Amino acid sequence: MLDQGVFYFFAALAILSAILVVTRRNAVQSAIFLVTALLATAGIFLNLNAEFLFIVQVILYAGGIMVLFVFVIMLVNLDVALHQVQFNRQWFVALIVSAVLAAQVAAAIAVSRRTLYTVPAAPAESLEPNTERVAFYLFHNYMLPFEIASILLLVAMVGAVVMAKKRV
Amino acid sequence: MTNDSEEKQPPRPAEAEKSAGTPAAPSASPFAPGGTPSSEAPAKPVAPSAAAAAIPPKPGAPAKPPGPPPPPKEAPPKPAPLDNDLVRRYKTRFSGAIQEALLDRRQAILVIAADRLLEIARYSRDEEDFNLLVDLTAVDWPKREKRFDLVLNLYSFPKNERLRIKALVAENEPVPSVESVWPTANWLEREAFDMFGIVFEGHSNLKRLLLPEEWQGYPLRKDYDILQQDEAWVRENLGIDSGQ
Amino acid sequence: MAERYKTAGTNVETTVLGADEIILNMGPQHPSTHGVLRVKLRLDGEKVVGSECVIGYLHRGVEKIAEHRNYQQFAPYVDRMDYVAAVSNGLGYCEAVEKLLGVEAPPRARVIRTILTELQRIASHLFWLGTHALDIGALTPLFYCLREREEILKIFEKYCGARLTTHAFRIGGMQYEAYDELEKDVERFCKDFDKRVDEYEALLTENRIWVGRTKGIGVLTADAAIAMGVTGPVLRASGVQWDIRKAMPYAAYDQYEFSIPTGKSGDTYDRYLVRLEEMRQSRKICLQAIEKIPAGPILGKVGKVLKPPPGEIYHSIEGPKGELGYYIVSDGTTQPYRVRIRPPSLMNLEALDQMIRGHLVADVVAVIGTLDIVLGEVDR
Amino acid sequence: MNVIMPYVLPVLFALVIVALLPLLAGYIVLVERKVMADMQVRLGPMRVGPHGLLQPIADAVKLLLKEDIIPENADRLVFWGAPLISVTAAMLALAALPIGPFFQIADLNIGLLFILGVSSLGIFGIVLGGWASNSHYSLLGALRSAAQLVSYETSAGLAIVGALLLAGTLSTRGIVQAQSATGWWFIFVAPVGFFIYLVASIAETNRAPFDMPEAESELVAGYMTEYSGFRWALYFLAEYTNMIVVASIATTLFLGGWLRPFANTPLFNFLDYLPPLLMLGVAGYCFWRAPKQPVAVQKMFMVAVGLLCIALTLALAMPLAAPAGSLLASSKAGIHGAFWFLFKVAAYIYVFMWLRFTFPRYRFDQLMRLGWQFLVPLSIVNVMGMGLGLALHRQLNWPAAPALILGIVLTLAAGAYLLATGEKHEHPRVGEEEETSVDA
Repeated sequence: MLDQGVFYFFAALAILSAILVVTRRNAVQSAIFLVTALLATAGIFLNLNAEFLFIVQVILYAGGIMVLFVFVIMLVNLDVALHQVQFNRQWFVALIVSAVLAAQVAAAIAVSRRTLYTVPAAPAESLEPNTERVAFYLFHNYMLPFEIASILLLVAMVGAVVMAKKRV
Repeated sequence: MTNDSEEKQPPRPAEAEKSAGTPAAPSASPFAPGGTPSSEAPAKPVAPSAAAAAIPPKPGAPAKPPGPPPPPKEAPPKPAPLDNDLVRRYKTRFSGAIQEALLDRRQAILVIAADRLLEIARYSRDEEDFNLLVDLTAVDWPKREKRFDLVLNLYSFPKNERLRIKALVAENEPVPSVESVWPTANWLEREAFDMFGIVFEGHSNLKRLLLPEEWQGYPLRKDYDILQQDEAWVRENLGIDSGQ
Repeated sequence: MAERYKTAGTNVETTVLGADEIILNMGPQHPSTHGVLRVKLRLDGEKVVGSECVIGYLHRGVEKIAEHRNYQQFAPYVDRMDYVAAVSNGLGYCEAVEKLLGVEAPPRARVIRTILTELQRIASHLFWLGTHALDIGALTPLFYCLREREEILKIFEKYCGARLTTHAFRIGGMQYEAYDELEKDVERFCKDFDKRVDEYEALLTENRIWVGRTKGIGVLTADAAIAMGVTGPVLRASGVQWDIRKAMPYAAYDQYEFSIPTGKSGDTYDRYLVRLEEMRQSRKICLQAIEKIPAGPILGKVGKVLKPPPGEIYHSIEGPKGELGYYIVSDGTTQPYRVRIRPPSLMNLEALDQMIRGHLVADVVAVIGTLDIVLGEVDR
Repeated sequence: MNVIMPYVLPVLFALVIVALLPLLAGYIVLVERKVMADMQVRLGPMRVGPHGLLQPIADAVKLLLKEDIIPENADRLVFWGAPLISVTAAMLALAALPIGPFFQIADLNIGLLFILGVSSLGIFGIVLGGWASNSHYSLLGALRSAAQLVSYETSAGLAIVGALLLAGTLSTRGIVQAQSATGWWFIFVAPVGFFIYLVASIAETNRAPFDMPEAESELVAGYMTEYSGFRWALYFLAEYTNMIVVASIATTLFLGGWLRPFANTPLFNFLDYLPPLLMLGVAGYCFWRAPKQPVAVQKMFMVAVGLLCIALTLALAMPLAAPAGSLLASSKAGIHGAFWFLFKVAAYIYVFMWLRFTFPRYRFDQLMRLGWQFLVPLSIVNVMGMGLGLALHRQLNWPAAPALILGIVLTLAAGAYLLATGEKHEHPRVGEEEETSVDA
């Protein structure tokens, strides 16, 4: 009961903020609502007892990436961007893409309908701390993909540094 | 010092203000304690010119308006013509430009033609080692034909002596800027412009230094009156005729 | 956004980031411009690419005032220029007028003048050290410095009743006889003072942060310093061993033994060390001077009405900030025809632009501090 | 009813914290001013209340009554909200901190990560506040602050990892229990980690010598320049709350949390009597000074403070005196734990103050260089050193002491190397910069 209430609250918050992100003209305000949307998602994670995911969402997305976003937005000249032609002329394309996406999600739900509702939810108290689970899977079962992803990120980072440097 | 200045002056070198300590000397030995009250006790003769003080003081150098008769004390300090090696060197180099060489209270003064100021300045720095422009200022003598004295106080580190160069400048007569010789003249000339309205030719940024840009008049001129400005302000801002 | 920033009193030329320059206005109401200095900085990011000083906010027309006062009346005004070192200002002015008159202060007066002026130099340097350290972020030295400065001000107060704008000297000597315990007070101060300077050094000299903030900052080579007309400790830190107290002794400096500290690289750290050492040397002079204060009159033979014969004089002393010169022209009346004051702070400040180029905004603060300017003197 | 019951105690605790925190922050400011005054041979606030004890109240009233200025061209919404974000983030972080074994709002199994994550959200308050003020000083201050926080969070996080390896859990309570079990506080096992965390936490809370964002001699007041009155007070509250938070983290992680010194050694049990005696001493001093106060109100206030201390003494002493096994005796762990925890937090904050009044301020680039070129590499090496020590101990069954000491020694060697190479690159900046400026 309480769980559901919390879920709907966060879900509504996330959707509302997401809408505001794309409708605000002021980029900084958009960024703020994006942070809100991310935090609301984090709240849903917490509601699902996925504490580790919750905190990763907060630290990485809200605390790390969005700070950089805001940083950059503050530095660029917003007034110029405000008068420029935006991409929202392509609403027709966007509509098609979102319709396709919605159809996909609906199909996925329809296909997995049976399994989705038959698996009983585990009682929250009996779950072992999921931080350990995440670590176990990352460093055990999915070691190789994890390392590949790490190297990919490293390459991206080095590339960014090289590109950002004015003179070598 | 008034009493002994007469007897001490002849043996003293022409450029006054001299001491044994060259700038490079580390902590010089203690000077002779208090026997001679004059500050330039251990003077060393760099350019001795016995003639300097022997010549009777000329009354009233052109730079001075006729003052009241000197007080009845014995031999007050007075400007006197100067002729020593330094002056001779200057005179041979810039024959016509050195209008006068004076010694006033044991300080050497060269009066020069304003239009050759830059040349003389460069020579002073490069050949005579007057590498520090201590000060640049002006004095206003409104009754004179060329109303301003432009005064440059120079100092030479190697020689440890001072020299004052004066150029007589008329109102609205442009003077060559010495900024290229001594960069410090930048602000000093701006200040002279600010206070006296002397225009320096070739100055990189000649605008008022201390007073606001919109200031009217040049305050250190003798005929400047703050009342004009005050009344103008009162008229403009308060709409009445006089503030004073 | 550019438009928004313009209205906020600053001026963004195009954007904030990138190669474009920002104009940052520092002062006249900035906590570390030491009064009412205003510096317009052109910044590339946080790096200074150029600057312009706007001064004159404290201009009181001292030179003009002088032309309407007689010689004695003008003497108190000079105290208001470098209000951190009023005694030195007074000494310069009094000696200049004495030279103009052709009189000289009696030996006793000159020794006492030397003592007070050296104490004033210590006080001025202490104030500089405190505020300079504060600018760089060290809060505590300020209060230690003010504690010692207080001792000096107390001596001034005992001597002439005033602490800051003392008007301690008169033309021809001094008005007041030294009070009985002057020697004792000075000695007591000097006895403690050496340890106190060590204390400041313990806080700063070896401190990594302090060294990092001052070494290599605001470098002024000897040639550049001379070209910019810089004098005083700033010049000496650039390696020029020149001190008017030695080069052209005045007051009673020729009787005492002291050395002229110099720096090597002419950076902020050297200027700091030079001034610290100067305080020690001043203490040494004070100790020598109180050993033997000659007896005799304190006021020379000057009349009540001063009428210097026509002529002119340039006399300068080694003020705490540099060469403090007075160029006085007399027309033979009781009022000076023209008094020109050569303020050391003005010329030292002129070198600021050169010193801060290529540095960061934080260094600007450090360099302004290290120049030891007093706006009262810059603007007069 | 069952749904609500588990929330009652945490909400109560939260209320207590939120209610007390502003007062606490005010008194930390007072203590700071007093400590500063003491180090600077002065007296500090003496006027409001005896020895300035009521100064925080006066300051709070002053701040509340001040005009609330919003700059004309500011982004009003963001300007209004930014301080709230700051203060909320700071306070939220307190939720997972165990102030004593009983007094804790929530014992999350990701406790430490929660604190780090939530407190890192405080950056938004600073950045948005600086941006919304529409002033160069604010913007520069905000940017500096954000860059600084992001940089030092990295090394702080890595420093924490060292201790986490030892504890094997992220739960704050579990960390303290791990220290209780071994009897060794982690500061002795992971000293390098503690040092890194100390430095990084000073930088994270924007305290001197890293108080770049608000370097008052350069940027006036950094991101807070345009703020006034109550909004400004909120930023201030956030700053001091953050101080409490980092001090609490350090206490929990490295200083044994609520544990008494030598908690496992019965020989040192007499230390249990220290807290009540300390309080009694303070009370005695208050009563002794009370008659000497000049004004009647001040006398009364002094007596009140004394009585408060007496009450605390009783609270601390009763569990000791009560017979073993009674309810009162079992509350000893909670009450004394809270005392020791707060005591350690206070000591940690005192170190902050001490450093602030001793050191000059770093320049921004020096601070960044210190962060990225010294602290981050060192903390990475530290993690590796700790890992090596623990691997030797746990996998190869070395005795704990030599294994961990080996790790620490290796870390220190790396640190010395970093320092030595860093020294070489310390001063070439001016020349370099001039070169580039010619290019540009």
